[in-house]
Amino acid sequence: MAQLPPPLEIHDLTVSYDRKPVLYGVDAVVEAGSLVGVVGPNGAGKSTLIKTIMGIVQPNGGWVKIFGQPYKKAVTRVGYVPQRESVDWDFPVSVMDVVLMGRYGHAGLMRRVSKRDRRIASECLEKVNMQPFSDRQIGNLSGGQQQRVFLARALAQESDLYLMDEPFAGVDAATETAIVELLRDLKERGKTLIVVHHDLSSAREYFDKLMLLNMRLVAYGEMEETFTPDLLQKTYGGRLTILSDVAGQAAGRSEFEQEGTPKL
Amino acid sequence: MQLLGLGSIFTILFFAGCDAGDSDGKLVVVTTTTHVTDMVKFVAGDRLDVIALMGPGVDPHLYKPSAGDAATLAKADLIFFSGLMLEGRMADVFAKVSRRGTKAYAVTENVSEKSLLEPEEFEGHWDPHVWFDPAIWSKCVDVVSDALTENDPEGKAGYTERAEALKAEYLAVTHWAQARLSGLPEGSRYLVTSHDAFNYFGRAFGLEVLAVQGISTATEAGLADRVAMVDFVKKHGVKAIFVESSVNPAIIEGIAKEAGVMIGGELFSDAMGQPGRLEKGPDGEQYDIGTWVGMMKHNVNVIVEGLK
Amino acid sequence: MREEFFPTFDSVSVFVDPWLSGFESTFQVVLMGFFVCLACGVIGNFVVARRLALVGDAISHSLLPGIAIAFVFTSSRSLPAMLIGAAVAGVLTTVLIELIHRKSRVKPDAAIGIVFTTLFAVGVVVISIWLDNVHLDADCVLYGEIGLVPLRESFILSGANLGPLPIAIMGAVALLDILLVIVFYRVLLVTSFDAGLARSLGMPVNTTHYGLMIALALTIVAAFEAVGVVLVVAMLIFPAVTVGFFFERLPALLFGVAPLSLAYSLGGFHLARWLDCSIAGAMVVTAGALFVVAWFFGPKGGLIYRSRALGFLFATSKQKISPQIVG
Amino acid sequence: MKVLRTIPVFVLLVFFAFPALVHAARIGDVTDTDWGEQTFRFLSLRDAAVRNAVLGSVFMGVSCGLFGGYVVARRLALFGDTLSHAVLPGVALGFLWSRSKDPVAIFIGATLAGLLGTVVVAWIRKTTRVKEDSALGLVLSGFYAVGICILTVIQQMEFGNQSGIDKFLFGQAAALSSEDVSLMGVVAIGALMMVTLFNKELLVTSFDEGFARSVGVPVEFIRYVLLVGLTFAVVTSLQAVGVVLVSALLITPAATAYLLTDRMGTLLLLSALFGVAGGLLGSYGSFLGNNLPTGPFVVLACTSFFAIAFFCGPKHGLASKWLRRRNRVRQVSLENTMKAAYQVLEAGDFAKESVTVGALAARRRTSVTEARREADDLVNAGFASMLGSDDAGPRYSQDARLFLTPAGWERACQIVRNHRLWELYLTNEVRYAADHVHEDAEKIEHVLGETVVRHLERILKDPRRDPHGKVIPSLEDIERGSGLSTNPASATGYFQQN
Repeated sequence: MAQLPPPLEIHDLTVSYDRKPVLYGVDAVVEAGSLVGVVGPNGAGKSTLIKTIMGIVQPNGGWVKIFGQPYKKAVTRVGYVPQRESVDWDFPVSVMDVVLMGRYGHAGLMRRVSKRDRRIASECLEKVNMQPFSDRQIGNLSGGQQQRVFLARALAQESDLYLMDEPFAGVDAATETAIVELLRDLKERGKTLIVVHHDLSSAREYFDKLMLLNMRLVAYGEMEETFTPDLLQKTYGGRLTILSDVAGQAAGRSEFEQEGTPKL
Repeated sequence: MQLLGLGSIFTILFFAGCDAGDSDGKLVVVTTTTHVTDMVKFVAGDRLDVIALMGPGVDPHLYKPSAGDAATLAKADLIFFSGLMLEGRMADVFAKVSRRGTKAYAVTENVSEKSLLEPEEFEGHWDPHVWFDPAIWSKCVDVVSDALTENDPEGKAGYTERAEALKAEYLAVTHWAQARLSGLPEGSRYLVTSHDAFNYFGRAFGLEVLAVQGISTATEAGLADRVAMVDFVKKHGVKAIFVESSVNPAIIEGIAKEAGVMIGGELFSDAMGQPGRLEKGPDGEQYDIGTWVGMMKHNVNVIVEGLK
Repeated sequence: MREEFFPTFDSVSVFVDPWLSGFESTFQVVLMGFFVCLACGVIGNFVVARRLALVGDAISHSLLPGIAIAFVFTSSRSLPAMLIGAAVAGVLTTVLIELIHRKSRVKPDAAIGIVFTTLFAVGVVVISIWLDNVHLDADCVLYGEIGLVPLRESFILSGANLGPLPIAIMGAVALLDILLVIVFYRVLLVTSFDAGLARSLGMPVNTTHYGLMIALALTIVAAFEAVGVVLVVAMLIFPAVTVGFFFERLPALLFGVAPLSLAYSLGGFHLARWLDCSIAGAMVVTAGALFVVAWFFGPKGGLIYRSRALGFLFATSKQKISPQIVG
Repeated sequence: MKVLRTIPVFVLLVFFAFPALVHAARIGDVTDTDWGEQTFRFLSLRDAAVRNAVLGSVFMGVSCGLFGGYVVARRLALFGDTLSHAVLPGVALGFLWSRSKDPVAIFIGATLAGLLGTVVVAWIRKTTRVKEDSALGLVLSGFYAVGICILTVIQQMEFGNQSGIDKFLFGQAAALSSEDVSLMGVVAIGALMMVTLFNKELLVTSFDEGFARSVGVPVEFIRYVLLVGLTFAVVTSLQAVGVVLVSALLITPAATAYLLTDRMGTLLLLSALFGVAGGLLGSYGSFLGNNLPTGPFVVLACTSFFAIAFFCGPKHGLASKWLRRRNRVRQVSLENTMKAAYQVLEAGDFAKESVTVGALAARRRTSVTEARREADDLVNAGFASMLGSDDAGPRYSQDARLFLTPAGWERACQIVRNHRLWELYLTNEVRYAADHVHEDAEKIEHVLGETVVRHLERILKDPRRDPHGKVIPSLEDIERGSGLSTNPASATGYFQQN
């Protein structure tokens, strides 16, 4: 019996901006139903990895396959949560409009949004507790609420593979908990999630698997195998002096995000 | 070299006072508009080289000097320009020209203010389109010949002679034009154009001039003006209206269509045609539309043919 | 009369003759070009950073009511009156733009559009109603021409002729802009790139904004008077953008403007000599050519450096991730 | 308030425009017009010029309004202005090619140059980090300079008829011909089709390009559909109505709509509406008198809509914002006075039912005059009644007695309750020191909603006392006041705590 192709397969992926390599020879296969955290120092290529998977950035070498197909063919099976700063929040759209955008991949081009699409969108808003805000202009929301809207949009895509770029950045504690619950829930339903995360200390609680990235793929695997002082040291290089502490206990704040090369 | 030890920037600035100048000693004469060029070239004859900045068909409002023009101006000995702000900022610069060895003359500088048209509200801002009035334009010839004589006394006889000849020719054209235009019936002496360049022409030859827009190129026509013009044309039975070479003809075309009259043809307003190109008038006479005489004949013929 | 569009290229007549047989005027034109590029370029860095790149073009339209109203008051087309009118209208334009985009959600570019179209319309209406018999528009009463600079009135200081006055004025304007930038460097830097931070540091954000806009308006109007529109509008944008392909930090950007200005001025002059066309136009064309060179070969974000493969044709705007200027 | 100047200027113009000034030969100077007659004539659509202007306004309003919505939202507002300069080399080359002012050659040249400019803008945006406005500026000035260079070359060549070519392409609103109008109609229909066909795609690409790509929207294709459509719309409008009017119609109606709505659909609709209305109003205005240029009048009509929205828009208008802020300030001040009254009563163990203005002033730490003013405000708002002198001077006010009405009592209890609940929440749950919580509670007491208060009660398990040991007024306390007569002279001591 032919095995189902994995949700995400990356082979020898190399990307560079301005002749500076950002990702180099990344190889990975993500199995269905994984909840993967992508961590690494600033400028390690985390966002670039997501963008390359989605074909927004063209790789210089290597390839990406999604459910055994190139991205263009698997578009409807991928949900995307971009970084919050990537859009103009003054844009004249309501919360509902944004969530409905998640249905566009299904509605097909040139077709109108159906009643069913609306119902699904409003259910997704319900799931992130944003139903009461559905008529608000998106600029009138707090950072956490904006992030929830993006999540609801991704939910509305009803995808099998979710790519999330820093969904926890700049959100309040309540939203953070809500997002984690949502991630778990999606995983339970057999979805695959790849989440770029900047806070090493919470990564251990939130994810099952970890992808340690610093231009090259340092390690990828189950949390116990990857969340080791050794590998973290390798990922973050010499920048982290109190590394063993961080690895030892998942709590506490890490300050290394302040350091590092300017973000690309 | 007239340098004193001032700031270093200024030192370099004026390091050069010593242009080589023209070796053959001939005066370099530069002219601006086509009308002035035509006049100066005729008066100067073969004695001097006259370099024109604006070629045929170049609108003085919109002219921009090229690098070559700038170089020409830099070595000019005499500059003749039209004046009365026709050349805009450039006239302003010429009027104040202060470089050693360059003299600038506005050909209209001796025209008496009384003979000039000026708006009632604003004194001293005369209508610059004086070349359409042969009487005024003849006076400008004297400015040219006097200026040339002053700078090249040896050529005096020739300049005076050619200036007189030119004035005679202007007079002849004036008589011819008056005769042509007097053939028009009294009730149809209306010259309708897009912008207000023909006031002197109207005054000199007894035509009522009406334009949709004012003199300034910054104005725009209004809807009411357009409709009023259509009414006017219909009411007075104007047979033809005219477009100008330097203005977008759309509005005149629209008015002609609505009023059911024809477009009489294109008139030369701020620039003349290409020198050497001959045109045949209805009476079989040939004239060069690159000269003032030819330009006047062209305009008069177009107007008379349209309105009669 | 000219027949061919591209004259034959003769390096002696293009490069050598202007300096041998007309050194003074050549030098003055090139120097004027340099000063204008420098003044506009220095201030243009901030204009580009604040997304107001088209403010120069906006002012070129919106000063019409200024000169019209100045004429109504003075009944004169003399340069000082026109300059004052234009300067007032220029400052009004920039202040209105700031006001609209700060007091409402309208973005700066739309604010520019609203302000300049409105002011221009006011100007046309004023002229159409009251001044239609006077030949009055910015082209004929205000805009200068770089080729005529050597003929302009002299600047005479204690008896010594120091060359054309406009050069001295433009030099002073350039110097003043540079001084302003040096003195207020920190404030300008922080307010341009992070107004929130500036406020928290207790910097006078509003004053700086309006001050910069006023300096901008005055520089632009002075430059219009000296060399006309084409060069000024372009020089507010080209140096800043071109330098951005080589440097990413503000001081470097500011220093990069000087050599570029020299290149534009010299290159443009000789290009104009060859093609025998407008000098200001040729300077901008030179700037355009240098921009294209930087676009391809610039070490910071140039196409060649961007990717070894020809991936750039498929890449997207999402790639330009790093901020224009890392403060 | 220099922004105000645009409006008076407009108003002034409208007022002073009509007494036509006299000089010679302009048609407007030799004809008389009359308001009423002209209005009738405009409405009768008797003149072809008026018909063209009306139809043209409708078509241009629709197409520029629709395109404008996206253009403004995408920060491409100056696209129209850019194209109007960028077409110059095309115009010059069209002239060179045809060797005459052939409208067709010049139009083709202009369109090609416009398209090239558009492509260069898109390219710069795609391959560099140069911002939209700078990209537009580069194309505007670069192309324009090329055009100027070609023109200076042309002016030396032997054509004899090149005068005015740089203005030749640009029409004016009053010169609209029926051909122009039909062309505009085609463009308007095209714009309508584009918006209905690609509604979703345009919305999602404009808002979030990365996401659009991720759901498989052909982002590049949509971008070019928009830009090419826009180019065509701008170039056709340019030759019909001129530079400035095109720029204004593209920006101002859309920006006006942007101030009034938060939804793209409504924005497009409003924008088209404002465009049409501005066109009609401007044409009508310029028809009323002589020498009133049509295009600029349309621009000014659009701007006056914008100014109205800018100042009086219900949501984002300056005046509305100011009013809202003032109401807020007033409400907070009323609430603070009521709270002070409550606290005075509380300090007297609720033995009395009235508060003297003097006591209020002491509590609020203000002058008696100020306290009297605040008390009067309360009375005017119906939250209290006053017994005592009508003379507002401090000497008389000192002893004037203030009675809270049931509504005032209820509100006072609520405010105090909010304040104390919040203090308790901060100390018990967030673990602030008890002496640090007052400031915070001072602000939040005015904005805590019903649901939050219920939530706090649940978390804090219906507390009775705040961290400072004071009683938190309960629902019963509030009800205690509701059955009262408002007669200040009646019983005593009914607020007494048991």
